[in-house]
Amino acid sequence: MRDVLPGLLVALPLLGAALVPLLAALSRRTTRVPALALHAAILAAALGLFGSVAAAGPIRYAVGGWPGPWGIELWFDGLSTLIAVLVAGIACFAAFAQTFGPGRDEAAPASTPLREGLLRGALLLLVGGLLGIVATRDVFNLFVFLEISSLAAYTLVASGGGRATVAAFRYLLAGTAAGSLYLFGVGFLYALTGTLNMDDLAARLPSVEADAALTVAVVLIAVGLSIKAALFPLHGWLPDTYVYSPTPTAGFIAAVMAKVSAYALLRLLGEVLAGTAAGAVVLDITLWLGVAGVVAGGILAVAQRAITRMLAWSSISAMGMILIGVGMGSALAITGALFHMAAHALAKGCLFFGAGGIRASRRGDDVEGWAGLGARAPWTLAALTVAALSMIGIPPTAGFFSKYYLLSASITTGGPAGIAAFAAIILSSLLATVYFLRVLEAVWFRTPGDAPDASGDSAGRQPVPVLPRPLAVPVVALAVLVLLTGIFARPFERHVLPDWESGTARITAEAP
Amino acid sequence: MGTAPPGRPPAPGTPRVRRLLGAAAFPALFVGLVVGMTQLPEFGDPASPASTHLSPRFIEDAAAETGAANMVTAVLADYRGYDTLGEAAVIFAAGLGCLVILAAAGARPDPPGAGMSHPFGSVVLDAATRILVPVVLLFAVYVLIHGHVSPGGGFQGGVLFGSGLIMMRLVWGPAHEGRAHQPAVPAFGPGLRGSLVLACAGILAYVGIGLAAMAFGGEFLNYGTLPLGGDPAHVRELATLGIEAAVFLTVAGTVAVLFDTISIGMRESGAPLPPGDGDSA
Amino acid sequence: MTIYAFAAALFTLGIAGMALLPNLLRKLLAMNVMQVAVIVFFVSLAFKDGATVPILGQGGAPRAAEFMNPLPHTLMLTAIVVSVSTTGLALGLLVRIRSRFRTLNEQRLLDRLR
Amino acid sequence: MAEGHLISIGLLAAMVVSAACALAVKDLLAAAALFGAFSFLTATWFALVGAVDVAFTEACVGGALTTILFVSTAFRTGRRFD
Repeated sequence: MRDVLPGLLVALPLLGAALVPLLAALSRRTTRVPALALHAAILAAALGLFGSVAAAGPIRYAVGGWPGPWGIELWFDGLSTLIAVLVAGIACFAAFAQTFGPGRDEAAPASTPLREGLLRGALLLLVGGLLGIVATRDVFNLFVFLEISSLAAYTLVASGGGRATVAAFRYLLAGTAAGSLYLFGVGFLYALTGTLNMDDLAARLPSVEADAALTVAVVLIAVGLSIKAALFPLHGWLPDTYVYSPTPTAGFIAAVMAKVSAYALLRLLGEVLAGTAAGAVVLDITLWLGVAGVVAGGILAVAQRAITRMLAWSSISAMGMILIGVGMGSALAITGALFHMAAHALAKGCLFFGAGGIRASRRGDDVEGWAGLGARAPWTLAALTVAALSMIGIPPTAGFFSKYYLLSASITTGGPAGIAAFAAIILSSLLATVYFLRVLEAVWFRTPGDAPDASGDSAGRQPVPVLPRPLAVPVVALAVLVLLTGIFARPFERHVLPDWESGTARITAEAP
Repeated sequence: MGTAPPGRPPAPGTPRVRRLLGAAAFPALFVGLVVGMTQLPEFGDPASPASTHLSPRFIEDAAAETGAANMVTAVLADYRGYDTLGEAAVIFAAGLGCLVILAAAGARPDPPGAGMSHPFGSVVLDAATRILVPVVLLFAVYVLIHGHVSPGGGFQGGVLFGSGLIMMRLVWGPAHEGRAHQPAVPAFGPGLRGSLVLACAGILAYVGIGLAAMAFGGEFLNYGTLPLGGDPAHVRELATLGIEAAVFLTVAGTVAVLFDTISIGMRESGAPLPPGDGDSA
Repeated sequence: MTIYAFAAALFTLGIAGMALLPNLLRKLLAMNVMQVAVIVFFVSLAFKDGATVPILGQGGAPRAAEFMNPLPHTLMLTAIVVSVSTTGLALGLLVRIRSRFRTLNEQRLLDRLR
Repeated sequence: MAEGHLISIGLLAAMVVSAACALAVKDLLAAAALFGAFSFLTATWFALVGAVDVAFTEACVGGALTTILFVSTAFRTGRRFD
């Protein structure tokens, strides 16, 4: 299996991305079953790789049979398989929501089997792009898959119609600028080393003497990927994109899209460019920007009235937290960053599926609209509460452990940076408490009396469910996963940590 | 939008501040880039890392290893065939996107005469197109097949083929309403659905070749393992032609989709656009 | 070096245009200029004095010094495709925005969304 | 080095100028046409430095396809906007 799964993992989504629209175009029938089957198969491949890597060590896979640095290599270790499982798993929920849910604003155009097939194809393409980024060991190939995922994401965002189109256009401008900056940086690296393979780069970079050129390269790459990862001053595209996307898209994009870019940043800055002087400086800057992002994102989240927009700003805060971990760079900090990626992806996916669904069932997007919902739909709201508690960082949810790791890492890092990181993480929890408790209080302790309630009880019509079932299933499942990830935090740590240590050790050993 | 989310409007820009910031940032970007560039190897230096590290193998061994005299084709389709699959997926994504955004909304086409959708109806143009289009289409196929030994390949051929389709649409109107406007000219070329099918088939063929290589025990896209007979370089040459053809299909289909949706397209209302601001001139 | 500086100039021109021009269609033109700049940069990395185009002619075994570096050329073929794809999708969005909001001016668009 | 590449530098300068003009000119249709010119200059430069494949592709894509798409969008959305 070890020699087949890597190929399948990257091939299946692209296969599906063409197959599903083809079926939709030819048969004019619904493509629900093949799309869901493909998502399940991709998740199975990702899980299989995860297990295989955990059992028998990392896998290097030469696509086309050409070994690196001549061909393109894929590289699977604890880190990449973890993110792959996360992407493939949440994609399954998004596909489920996309398939069965209404999940679309009324402004969006009417749905036809062909259009649904195209949207399913776009989701598969997005998954394929993200998995490609996660798997690749080649800096140019990373660019190609970055663009695949971006184009698919623009499509899915724009499918909401109306304001979503404008959000998608702004996202496209930011994303393309980011891609070009990154590619320019890759050009500098190629001019200096003559290679594109990450291992080869890491081995050849220490002997490069052109410091200024290397600095420019590192800065270009870091800025490009930071835009994609929504690092604080470069986050402009994020709020509108998350708020106006159709719900299945918003849930998926908010959960994993920026995180995969953060993963790429971690790979490049933390591993490949770590040996260079410029890389170290840029990592420091990343840390400080992360601190700024955590604080600014939290404060702006408190200032929002619309719940989805509040969640979007809280995502910016969370991305800052992840980049604090990346910036600190110690094994403990990386574990924290990864854990936060997982914890935040599960919790934020859950919250966006929930908030989008509640918005779509015409209860509005503000706290008043949510008043008293806890009594009407206890299970789904309990699930959303679990996710919110994880965002705040209450044990035993996953969010507690990620903050715990990051806090311990900031103590061991010490110095002004460590203190700032420590303070920012604590502050973010306080701010998250403020903005989530406001909602939770309304949900559980207020009556919907004065709230605009569109359920139509007074008119005697069928009450609209708080959350349609196609969205309730992902919400509850993700909340359960948030709890499970928190409870099984220790095995997780043991699985990922050794790989990272041996990885950095390998690279520092290869550097003379 | 019954559920228009309350809250602030999307990121109100303050143009003046942004302009001032920009005025400072962009010269800085330029200076930074140039300072970095002073330390790069000289333009044309044969001893630069880029020219000495990987490329000698691509230059000296490509013909023997892949059977392609055009080294760019060898690297594109074989050594870095996975990139090329990604490239095909990128343009396919653009086609999907335009279909989702503009066409598949169950909308009606523009009324005739809007935008560029109306045929020109000139006899000279009509006659010239009748001669030119077959030449362009034929040349596209030549570019595809000859890409092994000369510049060209699936992508360029596909764009040319797509351009031929665009030419017909420009002169005779779009495929799906060609007959109505110009009864004398048979509507030729795939409609939107047909173009989409072409594009999907291309991607499927590409991934299919890659998966077939896996079925015969190789890595994904390792054409060398395909049982096509002959020496490995020859097998790789044949498979390369296969994937170039796949790219050709994808690109030709997508180009037609892009042109149809963007220039002819469909609108939600089916009504012509009322003039907007500054539209008077 | 002089050659590279032109790539830097085009890149700056493009990215500044994307940020500062008010019209969305113009922003896309600028975006294309920016992408072409990167392509110019890569292609200039492939140039070797005294070498010829990377296509094998008749004659004996090729030597590395005789041909341009084919790798950047390959990469840039892909980059060109990426740029046309992005432009195509962006133009699709643009047509849609124009038909819905009746303007392509960024400021007026933002005012209308308010 | 620079002396040996005078044609190259001249072409690059023309590219920068045409790009700047394409971004500055009032009429969007003219901007799209100037962008076509920019693409063809670029393709010529690629051919000059030995990147024939890239030149071919840039001519097909930048000079033809992208320009057609821009022109038809300008047609559809109106030519004069600011």
